[in-house]
Amino acid sequence: MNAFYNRWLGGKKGTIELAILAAFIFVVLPLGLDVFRLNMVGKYLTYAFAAVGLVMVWGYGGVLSLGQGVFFGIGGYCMAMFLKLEASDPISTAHQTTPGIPDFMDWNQVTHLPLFWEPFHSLTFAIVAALVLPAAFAYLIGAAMFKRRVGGVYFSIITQAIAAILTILVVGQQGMTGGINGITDLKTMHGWSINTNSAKYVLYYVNAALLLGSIMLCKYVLSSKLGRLLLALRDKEDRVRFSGYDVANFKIFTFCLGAVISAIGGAMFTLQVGFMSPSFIGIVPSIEMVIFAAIGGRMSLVGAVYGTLLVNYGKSAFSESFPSLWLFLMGAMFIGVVMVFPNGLAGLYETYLKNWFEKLLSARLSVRSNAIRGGLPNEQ
Amino acid sequence: MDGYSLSDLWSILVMQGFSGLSLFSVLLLMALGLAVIFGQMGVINMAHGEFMTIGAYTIYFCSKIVEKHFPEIMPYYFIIAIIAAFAIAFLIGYLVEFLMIRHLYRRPLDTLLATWGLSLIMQQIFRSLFGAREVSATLPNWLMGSWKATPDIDIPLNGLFVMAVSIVVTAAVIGFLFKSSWGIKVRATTQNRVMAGAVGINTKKIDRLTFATGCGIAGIAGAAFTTIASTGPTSGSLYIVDTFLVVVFGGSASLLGTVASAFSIAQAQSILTFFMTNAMGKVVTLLSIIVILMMRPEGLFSSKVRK
Amino acid sequence: MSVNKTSLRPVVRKTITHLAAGTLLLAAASAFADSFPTSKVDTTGLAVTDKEVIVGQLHSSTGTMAISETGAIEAEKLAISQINAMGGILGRKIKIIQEDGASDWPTFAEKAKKLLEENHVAAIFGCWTSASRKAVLPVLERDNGLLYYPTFYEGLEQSKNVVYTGQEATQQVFAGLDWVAKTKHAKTFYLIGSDYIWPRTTMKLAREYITRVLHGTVVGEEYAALGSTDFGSTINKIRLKHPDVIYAAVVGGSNVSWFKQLKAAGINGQNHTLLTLSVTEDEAKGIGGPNLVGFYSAMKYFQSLNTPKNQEFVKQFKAMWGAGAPIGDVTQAAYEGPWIWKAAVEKAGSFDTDKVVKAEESGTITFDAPEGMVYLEPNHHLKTKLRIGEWRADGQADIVYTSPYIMPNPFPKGY
Amino acid sequence: MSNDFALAVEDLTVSFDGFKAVDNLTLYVEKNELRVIIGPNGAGKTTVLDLICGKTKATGGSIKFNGVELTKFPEHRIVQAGVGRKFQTPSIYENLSVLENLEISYPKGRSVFGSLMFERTQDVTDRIIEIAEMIFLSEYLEKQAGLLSHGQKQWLEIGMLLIQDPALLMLDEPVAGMSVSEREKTAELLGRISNGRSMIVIEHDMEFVKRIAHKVTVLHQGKVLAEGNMEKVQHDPKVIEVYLGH
Repeated sequence: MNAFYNRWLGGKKGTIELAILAAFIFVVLPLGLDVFRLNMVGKYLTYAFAAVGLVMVWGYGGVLSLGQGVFFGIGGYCMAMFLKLEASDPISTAHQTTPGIPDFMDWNQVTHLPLFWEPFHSLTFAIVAALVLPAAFAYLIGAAMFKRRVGGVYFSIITQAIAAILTILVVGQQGMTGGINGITDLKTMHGWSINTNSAKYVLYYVNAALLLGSIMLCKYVLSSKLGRLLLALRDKEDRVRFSGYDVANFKIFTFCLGAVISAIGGAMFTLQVGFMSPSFIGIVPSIEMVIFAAIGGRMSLVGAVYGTLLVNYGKSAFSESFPSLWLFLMGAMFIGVVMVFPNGLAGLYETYLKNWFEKLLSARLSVRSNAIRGGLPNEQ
Repeated sequence: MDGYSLSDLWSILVMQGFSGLSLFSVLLLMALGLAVIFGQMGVINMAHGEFMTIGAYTIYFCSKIVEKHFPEIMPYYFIIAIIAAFAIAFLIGYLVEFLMIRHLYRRPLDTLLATWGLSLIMQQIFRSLFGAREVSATLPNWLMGSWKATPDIDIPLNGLFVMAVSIVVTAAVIGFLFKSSWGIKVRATTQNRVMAGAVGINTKKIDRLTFATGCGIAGIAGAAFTTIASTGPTSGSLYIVDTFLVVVFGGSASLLGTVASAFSIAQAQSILTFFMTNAMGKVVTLLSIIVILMMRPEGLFSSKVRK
Repeated sequence: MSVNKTSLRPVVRKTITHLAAGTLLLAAASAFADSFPTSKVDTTGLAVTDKEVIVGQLHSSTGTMAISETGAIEAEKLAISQINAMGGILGRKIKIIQEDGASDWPTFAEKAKKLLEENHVAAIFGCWTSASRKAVLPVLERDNGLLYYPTFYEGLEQSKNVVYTGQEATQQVFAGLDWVAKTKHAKTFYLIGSDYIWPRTTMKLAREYITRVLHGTVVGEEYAALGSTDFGSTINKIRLKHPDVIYAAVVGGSNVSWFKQLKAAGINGQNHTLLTLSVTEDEAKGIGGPNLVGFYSAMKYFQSLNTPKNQEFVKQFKAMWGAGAPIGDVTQAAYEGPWIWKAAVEKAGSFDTDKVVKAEESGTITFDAPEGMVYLEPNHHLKTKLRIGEWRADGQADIVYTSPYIMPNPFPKGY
Repeated sequence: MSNDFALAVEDLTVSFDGFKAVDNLTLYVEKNELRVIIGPNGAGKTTVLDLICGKTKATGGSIKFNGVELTKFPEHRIVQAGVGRKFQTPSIYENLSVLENLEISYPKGRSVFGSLMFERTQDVTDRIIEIAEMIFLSEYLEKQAGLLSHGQKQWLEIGMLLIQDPALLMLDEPVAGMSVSEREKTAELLGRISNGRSMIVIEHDMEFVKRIAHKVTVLHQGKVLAEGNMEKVQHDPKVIEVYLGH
């Protein structure tokens, strides 16, 4: 129990952080928003997966991936392929030249379901693929780059180029991928309609629970020796290497972990929004995910969630009333987080609110002794 | 390829060769400014494309003024406008270095993010100033059309022009970097900032000039591009990935590498798109670059240095 | 479109205090509204009051598509302001809530959902790309909303919740090919398009039609990545094949590069026949008139159309949006949206979606548009003519051919 | 024959763009020997350590450690084979505590999943405390390493190597920047830890060298100029010339 408290929740500080976040997304938001707005928040929370992944990869792993959208996209496409096949049963596609295949294939003169689509008839396979494919792809990229000590800006540029290539590929192979339109018109999952209001609530809560679970998983990883090794790596990579560690493996692991977490977000995105398109794979969404993490604080897992919500709320609010101002603001955020407040919301909290907040807490929680001290110091 | 006469094939070969060369000059021109900034200063300028757009809009703006007020200089204005494109991009680059970049040296990832933000802001400024629609500058007649080398071979004049511009600019950059005192100072600063400062080089000034020059070259590139492509608020962002790949593929610190990499990428892409579909040609080219970069992360040209 | 006779009858009861001349029309309108009480014209909780009906406008005003969608936004606003000036619909003024799809498909879906579920708009005028329409479609069908979609598109779709005021592919393709085969004696065709669903579908139709009906040959078919600006290799392939006709559907920024590079390669209206499906006056402005001279576009509408109705429309459009604004095919089709909706609502005597749809499917809705009379067919598409325009250096086209009316056929058999 | 030595370096060469930083170097270190390498700046001393620990890849030659060829190994394998190396400037994790610095260096849980599962058991804690005492830092276990004095940082780095119990320990200028009393303690420390393992130390301070060295190798321009005990080397005319020449 103690180990769970210290490692999965992150001790007292971490538990409070998580509890507040959980209260916010499990109670406050569903109570305060109608189902339409809640579904929107649910969509934003799927981006938060990518931001959490980036906190691990960029904040702790020290490598900036500008291709996070690739993994988000793979996760989303795996789910979309399953849902599309279910939506393309021979009866509802009877008017097509080839009934029983997805509509976009029919439009593109494809007459057989491509082989790699076949296994996606199974939900289990789709879910496994949504997790394993991004991990495998991340492993491939990571192994190729980190084993050769490619890091820093080279890594960023190459991951960005990969995002660009994949977009061109998906758009170009539209008979198999749906092209620029993406895979649309998804309806049911094993006969359960994903579009009803009750489904929206269910999916929202599943999504929120998965998000919290992912954050806890990251906390567990960070509280282990591996977490301290990541910090050590950012400080003195050579020392770690000459202490007998295969440094590349740790970076690959972190990169894969970030990829898998992003992919969960992508799969949940497809379920909640009802379609998937290449516009989430490309350069722009990938770099926007970076700004979510940066605004939250690049070293703060819960911050990433708040950052994502804040930026997206701003985007939605501004694009309704001042669409032209939004790009200025977005640009200013990028410049601001590197020049003015490099630690994002988490940094602002640490500097301005923390003392006040802790006083408040210690008054409330003074009954509980802080006897837990003496375990692992969890300050980061 | 049966069914075609030998002369047909010959003229296609010539024109295909030319279109590869012309793509080469396009890539080179785009990458040159970036190579100066990234190679010499280690700064990642994601707003590079937007500096190109500045150049393109300058041409558009000049062409409108000339068309309206001085139609008699229409045939010559383009040359002046290119110089104006350089000057404006240079000035804005100078300003950007002063306000932003100089605070971010040694933090390349942060520069990357900040300049991305800058590019968003610049795009919106373009949109507010020139509208969301794409525009086209009115070009002098001598730039349009083609030169009929033989009855079967048409060589595009704008391609020749872009090629000429990129040769001139490349020569100028290499000349400045290796022959002028500014170039020596730039290279000294690149190699050892502290030492350069100690021997009395004003490294801050050198940085600012280098950055501004890189931006200015981007401006020229953008200007030259108006002869082959359109100008819109976001046209610059189309080029950014290609441009970075050219520079990284060439080995970031080597201008010669940039030239070689632009040449090989252009030829590969040009040939592949002739035999495959356009999209697949591009994918295969980019993918080969990535694979080669993974095997040889330091790029085509780079030297082993004792650390 | 005439104002109802009853509206001219002086009405006193409600408007006794409003004596200014300008309010007369309003007074008349509210009288009109009296005969259509809100409880009757809106039984599904739409945003309809006694004085007002709210509609949504959903286009991209930012992002890459803003370039194309601006004209549609402007035309819809013009139509709505004209309808309002005439007294509105069923005596109610139209109020617009404009949302920005930001060139991003999920944003379109999200905003459509917002318009329908939060604002309860009676109709949406919007979308431009097929991708955005595909994203919005499930939302429309679930919430039973109405969309008026202005772009010429690939067809293969017919939703009861959408009225397609642009042409579907068969309307744009077949008559144009007939014309070029006949007047230019064309036998060989080179097809080139941007790589996405619309050009692909269009070219599929074209290929079938060329080989089966025209007994011609397709000597090349090629798709360029969206946004690509290098056409050198493509142009060389075209030269090698010597086609009688270059048949093009390249879009966006690529379009500009495509035409500039054609011109630079010495391919122009004098020595080649090029028929494009993707150049309207909007694109012509970006491409530059001199680069287009002598090439042909197949569209249902050109700004230069010489009819009093169109000249009046052009005048009004320029008065509202400035003399520089070009009017392309999609802009005109977008202008038709609010008018078709008005006609359908008035026929139904209700704003209820189901009743409006029923009216639309009755086959009796028509509109005397700038392009000429258009007929809304039960399959939600318009029966229109096709025109071939030959481009001039000033960015306008001379109409060289007008087809008879063409029935919309979104699901062509055998293609 | 090289099997008798702990470390056998033979014909080792590395060149950077034609410049031979280490040129056909041959060097043998016996078990339990403490070898000191001296030489003027640029002689290639640090490069030799870099080559042995794998930081720099050799152009030619062989490095055998207890009979195992190291030149083809990646760095972490060389460490795992029992070679520890301290860098010239203290290389510790400034943001972590002394305890965490030592813990990270503890030779368990070196794989990704091993490190995820790693628990701080009693054995680990005992070992950390033992080492901390040895390097005079037992009172500073909770202190952030970045706040230690320069000398303490040097000790910490040595401690981080000791906790791995390497069979060959290589130290690059271990007393640089230390006060006189710290040097004393360090010399004593080195004496203690050289028991049961081979050591290579690079040092400039001749007094210190005299105190600790079993055998001295003088490098010059990437080659061995002289080798032997301190007495012999100090009187070698070639060595005198090289040192005076600089």
